[in-house]
Amino acid sequence: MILLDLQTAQRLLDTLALLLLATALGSVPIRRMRSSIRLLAGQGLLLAAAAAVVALATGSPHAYFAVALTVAVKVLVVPGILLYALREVRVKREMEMGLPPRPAMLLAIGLVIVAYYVAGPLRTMDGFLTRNALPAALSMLLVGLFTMLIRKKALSQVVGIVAMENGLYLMTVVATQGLPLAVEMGVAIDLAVGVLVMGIVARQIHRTFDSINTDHLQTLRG
Amino acid sequence: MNLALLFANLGLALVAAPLLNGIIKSAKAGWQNRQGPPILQPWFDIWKYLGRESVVSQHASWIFRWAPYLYFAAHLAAAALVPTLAVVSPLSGMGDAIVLVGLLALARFALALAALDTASNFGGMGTSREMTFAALVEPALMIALFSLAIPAGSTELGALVGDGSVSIARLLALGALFIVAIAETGRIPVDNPDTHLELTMAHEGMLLEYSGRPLGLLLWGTHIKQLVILSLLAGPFFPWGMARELSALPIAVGLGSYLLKLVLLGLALALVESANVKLRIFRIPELLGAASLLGLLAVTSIYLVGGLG
Amino acid sequence: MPNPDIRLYLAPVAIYLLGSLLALAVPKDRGRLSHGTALAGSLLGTALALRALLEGTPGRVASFSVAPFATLSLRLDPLSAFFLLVISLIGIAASLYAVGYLGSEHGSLAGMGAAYNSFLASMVLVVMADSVFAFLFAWEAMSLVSFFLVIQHHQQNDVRRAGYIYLVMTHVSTAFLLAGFLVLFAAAGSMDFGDLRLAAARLPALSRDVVFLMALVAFGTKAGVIPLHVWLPRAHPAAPSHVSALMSGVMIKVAIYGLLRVGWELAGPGPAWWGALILTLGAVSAVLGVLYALMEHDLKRLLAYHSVENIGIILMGLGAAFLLAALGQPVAAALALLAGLYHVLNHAVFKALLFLGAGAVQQATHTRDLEALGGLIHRMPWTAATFLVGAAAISALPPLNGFVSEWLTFQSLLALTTLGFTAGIGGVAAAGLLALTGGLAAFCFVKAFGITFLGMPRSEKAAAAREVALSMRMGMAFLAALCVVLGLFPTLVARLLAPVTVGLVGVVARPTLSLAPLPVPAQGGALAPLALVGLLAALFGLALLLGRSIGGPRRSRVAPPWGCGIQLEPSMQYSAAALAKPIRIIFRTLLRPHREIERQHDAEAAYFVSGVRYEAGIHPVYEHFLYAPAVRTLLALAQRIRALQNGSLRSYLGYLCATLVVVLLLTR
Amino acid sequence: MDLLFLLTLPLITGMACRLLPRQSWAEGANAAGALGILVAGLALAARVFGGGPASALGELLYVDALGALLIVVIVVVGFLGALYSVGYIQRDVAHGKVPADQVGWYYLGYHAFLWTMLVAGTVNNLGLLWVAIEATTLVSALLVGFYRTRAALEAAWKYLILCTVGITFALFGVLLTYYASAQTLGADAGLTWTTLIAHAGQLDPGLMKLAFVFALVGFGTKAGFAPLHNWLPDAHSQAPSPVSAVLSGVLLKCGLYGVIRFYLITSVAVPGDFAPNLLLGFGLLSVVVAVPFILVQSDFKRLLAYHSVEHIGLIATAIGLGGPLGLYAGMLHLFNHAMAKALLFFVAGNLSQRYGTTQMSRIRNAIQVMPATGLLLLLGTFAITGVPPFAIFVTEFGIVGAGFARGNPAVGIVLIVALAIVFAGAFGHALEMAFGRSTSKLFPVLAGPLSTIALAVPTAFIVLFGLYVPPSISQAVQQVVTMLGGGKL
Repeated sequence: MILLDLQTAQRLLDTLALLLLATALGSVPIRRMRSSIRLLAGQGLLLAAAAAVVALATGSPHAYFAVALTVAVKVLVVPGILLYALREVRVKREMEMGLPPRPAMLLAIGLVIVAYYVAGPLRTMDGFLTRNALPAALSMLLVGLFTMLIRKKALSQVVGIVAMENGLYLMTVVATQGLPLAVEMGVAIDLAVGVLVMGIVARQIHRTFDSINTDHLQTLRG
Repeated sequence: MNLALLFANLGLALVAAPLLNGIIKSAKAGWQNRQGPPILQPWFDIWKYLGRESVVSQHASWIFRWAPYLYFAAHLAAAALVPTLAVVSPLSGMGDAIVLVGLLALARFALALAALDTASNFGGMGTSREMTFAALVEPALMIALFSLAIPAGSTELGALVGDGSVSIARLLALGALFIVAIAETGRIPVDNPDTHLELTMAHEGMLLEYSGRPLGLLLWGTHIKQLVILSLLAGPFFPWGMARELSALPIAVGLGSYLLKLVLLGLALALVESANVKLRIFRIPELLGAASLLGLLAVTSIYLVGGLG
Repeated sequence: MPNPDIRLYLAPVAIYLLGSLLALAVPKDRGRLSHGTALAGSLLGTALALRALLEGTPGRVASFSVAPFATLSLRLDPLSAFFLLVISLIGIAASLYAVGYLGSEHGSLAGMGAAYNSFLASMVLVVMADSVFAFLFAWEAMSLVSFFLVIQHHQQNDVRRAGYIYLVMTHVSTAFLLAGFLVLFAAAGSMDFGDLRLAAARLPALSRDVVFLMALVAFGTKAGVIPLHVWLPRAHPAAPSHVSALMSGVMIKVAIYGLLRVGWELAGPGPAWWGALILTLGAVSAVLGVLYALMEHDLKRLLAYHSVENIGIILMGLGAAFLLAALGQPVAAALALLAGLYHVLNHAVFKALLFLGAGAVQQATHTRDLEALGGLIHRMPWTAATFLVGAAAISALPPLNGFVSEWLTFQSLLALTTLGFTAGIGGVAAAGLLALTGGLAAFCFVKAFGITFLGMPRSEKAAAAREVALSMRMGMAFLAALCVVLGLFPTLVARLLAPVTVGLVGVVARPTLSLAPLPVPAQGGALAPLALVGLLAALFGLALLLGRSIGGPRRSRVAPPWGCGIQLEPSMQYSAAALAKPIRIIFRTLLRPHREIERQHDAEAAYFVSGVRYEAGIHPVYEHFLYAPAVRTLLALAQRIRALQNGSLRSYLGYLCATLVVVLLLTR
Repeated sequence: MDLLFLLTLPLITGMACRLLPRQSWAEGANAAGALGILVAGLALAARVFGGGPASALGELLYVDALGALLIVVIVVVGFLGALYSVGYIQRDVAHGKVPADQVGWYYLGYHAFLWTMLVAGTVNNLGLLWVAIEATTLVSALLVGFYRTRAALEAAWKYLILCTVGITFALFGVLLTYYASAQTLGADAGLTWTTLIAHAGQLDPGLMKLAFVFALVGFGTKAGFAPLHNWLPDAHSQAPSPVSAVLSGVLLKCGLYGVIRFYLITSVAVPGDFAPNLLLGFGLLSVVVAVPFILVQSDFKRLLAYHSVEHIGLIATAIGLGGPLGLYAGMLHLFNHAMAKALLFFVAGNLSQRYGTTQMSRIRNAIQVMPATGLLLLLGTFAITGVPPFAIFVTEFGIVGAGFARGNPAVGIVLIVALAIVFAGAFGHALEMAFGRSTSKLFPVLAGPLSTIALAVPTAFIVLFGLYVPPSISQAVQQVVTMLGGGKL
């Protein structure tokens, strides 16, 4: 049952991609951890919307399932866990920045330009991967990485990784409507184990160092 | 190789070398307004020493004992090499100018070791100075010899003898070889053959521990070396009168002219000795360097001016 | 070919390798077994080399594929055979000597025996290598095993340092060699020397120049050409003496082989400037090498610097050969090659002899410091006599072998003078420098022999010295005899070298060397050492006769030497430093000597000097101005780059981000 | 069948080691399991090299020559590491560095780590390849942090974050590839390697370029290409030595394996020198960047880690250069380096336990303190720096030669210079450690028979392959070369 014609879907997805791009950029100057986690949830919502557009346009049950999963994981579970962790470790709410907001923002915009420069000219117009979708996904990856490297707290780095994965997710949703089943399962397991392992190591670090400021992790040099 | 010439050379060296030294000494004395020793005095000395008892350092070894013989033999061999009466070397085919230099080095090496053998510190001092001068003389000597060898294309001693024509190159080479001759014969301004003062002596320092027969042989050998060096000047630069064929008359003329040239060169040496003072030891390298430079200039002028006769 | 079984030519290498295994398998062996095996290998190698040179060489001996692109090919041509001869001859003496010498070494000799045998094997393999891979393989193996021999006494800091500098310099030089080889390989598409030779002929001149320069740096380093020599005076003395003999006598000659093989046979002989460059380097190395030797008071370091000098002399001959070949004078080039290669053999013989002698002195006195030696001729007559032969030979005194090769070198330089002004002046200047070198070398060995063996012993240790073991004396006597034989029978060596010069320039060198005086005066200067010795002996007899007939029977008595009236003490003797002092002053601009005198005054009466500390030496110019700045710069740069790994995860993420961005931008 | 056996055995072994109640039983299970894995892996490789690619579970698992080469490296180094672990962990327990109850976990982690790598080498799907490689990070991070010291945890954290971020980019590359294949081949083609390589020519070059860049940076982080290598010295130096050996000898090659898979598709899909030049660039940069860190270094295991960067760079350079010579030398180098590095890390393990430190300034006179280890230290150093008669000399010679042979002498010269300086650095450190006088306090260390095997086998390989590469091995390498597009040598 197709409820949306392709052209409308494309226009909607294009808009959503731009909005996602805006949230990614918006996360750069944010100083409060809580706000940046909320922004992540907002990104999740936009991703869910994108998934919904795809679902309406294709009508496949798989796609509807994806919408539900997105809402659950990207909007509720992951931000929830992060907020929980934020309370648990009782760190200062303010994030220490390695770079003042203004130049950081300029650099982030530079990264977006790079993304457009590289991915813009590719022939991707057929299907749901609209003109802005691929560059937006790429930008989200790069900007996510960028937020990791300007922030000092271990938790904010995890936030960055999640932001990067949101970029990947956008790509998955609009370009390929998901991965082959085996791969999708593998990726999911990896993600789960990854979170687990990071949690284990972070806990041990917290126990040993009494801090998760990564600037304390600088004894191994040269 | 020519046996007759060889024996002539050997005989001349044995007999005339001490005489030549006597002449030089007399001439020096004359120029200094002294009445010098008789011309035969070197001969008398050698004769006397050969019969005297020899005193040997208690630290010395067989090197001390045999070095004088080798010194004497090597110089005598060198004397056999140089062309004297005729324009060929008596030992042509057996050795050349480089061999001549080698023989002189061999003799010096033997004497230097003998001087160290006694444990006397005068020996060490003499060795140190003599070997230093020798090292600086050798390039000058070799370059000068090369400048003579280039036109002939050969280091054969007979080939170095020119036809007596005068050229820039020859004059420069003569200058170089003359300085070498002064140094090699141990004369002022390089060394002083008459002194036994530790501040000044080089060659004599090495002889200091010798007495008796070995000393006699060493003196004799030194005289022969002087003769060899002067013959090396006489032949290539003043070839007039040298026999170009081996028959009686030219040889006789050669003998006469050879003896005359020796006396004249000896007088020149004496003149230089009388007119100069001994150089400070560390000025000597400059003099010897000048000799090398003269030799190189001689070579240059061969190529630029167009050769010597 | 007259050799039905070419595999026989592999036998020396096989025997050496067997010796290595034996040494490891029988760790209790005190060197007899392993060095006995090495002796057998060397004897066989000598026989095979002589046979190959006299009866014709077998060509390709073996080929073994390590990997599809890496083939170990071996070949014996006249040039290889000649160097095989050099290696094997010295191998005989060093192995013989080692049997007695190693008796005093502490600890297990298994490693030493294995390394020693492998060292000989690797050198043989280098000269037989016929492919790039084989050459580099053997070349590096040679450096590696000799390194292990050098650091035998590794507890001493300076030994380790010597080993480090040695191996690093030779490895870096191998890198140059590798580059040179690969330039040829790129053109040939094959690693076989035969193919490289063909390809080199088609290469543009610039490429061949590159190959030549790379080879020159590489082999120059190994040979110890100034200023690439700094490892040599450290490493050679650090090794046990029979190894020093091999390193100084043979290994650096293997570099000369390499220069001829690569610079001449594969890529050359090249334009005239190659020869001029070699000649210049040779002259510089010869003069500076002997000057530094004169400044040394460590017997083995002194000998090591003489290796630098003699490599210089060899290179003067070879440089003249390159030059003459480039200027179209094959006959004269053959003569110059003969001169250089003859000196290769000669230097191998007398330098090995001298190092063995130094080892004997060290074993007997436990010191190498000249200032602590003296008077050994009375206690070690055999060592003294053989050392004297070596000293006279290296000082180029007739009628020993050093004189013959220097004579040939002078003749080659004279041949240059027929080729116009530049070559002529260069030749004469080189001859002058060669003469200077000869004079200084004679001085240096008067010092080395005189201070070590003559006079009074300058220390207790020297006074208590005893003559060394029989096998050591045999090793030295063998080499001393060779010095004489090679000096008296030059025609023999010329005959052995005839196929070598034919292989490289196509003609046989015909210097007027003879055993008997020639009936006709020769055109280019002639040398008949045997006749000359006859004459010298006759005149020596004449001197005896004259003395006796004029003076009667010999009379002598023994007395203390004249000491100006005071009792002579050993410390009053002229010291090695004092002996060489005039040279230090005359050449001070080159040598940059320094001196420090510190007087301690008596506490109560300041007039009295209670002690004097005197320190003198020469500034290590190359280390100071060439190597130290280079190393400093490199290390400073490294430190700066190391700051990149600053421990900050955010920096690392930044690198990741930047890398990605850069690569992405490159993608478009 | 052997393929499935190979993939289940590590899991069984690991679980057995964890569950068996006694330490000695766990050690026995570990050794026996490792031997089984070795035999199964070699048998599989022999089958592949003898009779062409093997597959199982439909087309899910697929092993071709390249995969077989990786499997050989995994099982050989894995086996040696397992043997070496026994004595090593016993001594760690004896010295109080590791609580006795953690030993089972160690072996479980070790075999799980092997398993993830074996999976990476056998899957026929680029997506699953990604999953497996990401899994190697997760498992090995725990092993890196095994000692729970500050430094170990720091290393583990950096390793985890850097590799996760890197691998995220690789996933983006996988997605792009998937999109490209879906566009032209239809959604069914998916990410199956055999399909992709067969139709690589039809894929959109622009997309594949981008995909390759992301895969290269992503898997390259894992492979340790400079300047993405920063996690590597930390992780290698802090992990237990047998794990370091596997990290360096094998894990990096798994990352490289990922790169090569994408490289093969891309070099077909994108005409021209795009992909080779990128690999060449990263390879050269890695070699060059490693140099100063080797030249000036204080920690032995970090030194070895930078050697890994250098050698991965060499292999990448070889592949980038291409041609039969470069590829042959590069692929053989992959194995040679694994052997030499395993040997050196085991040596480092012996030294660090004897001297109680990995600081090189405190390790002296090893040649007399522990003669065999000291000798192997020198031997390994000469081997890793490419001195004959050791194996790496042969392959480095080939790689540098390939630079000249492929008309790229500048590459060859850069390599020659870098390798020469590397030698000066590495040899200097080894010389000081092996000789001199020792003043440090020494800990008692007893070498067991298993450690002896672990040290002897790689030594034998690096000596043997330096003197003679048997034709069967040569032929196997040649098959890989053919797969990578190089002709017959």
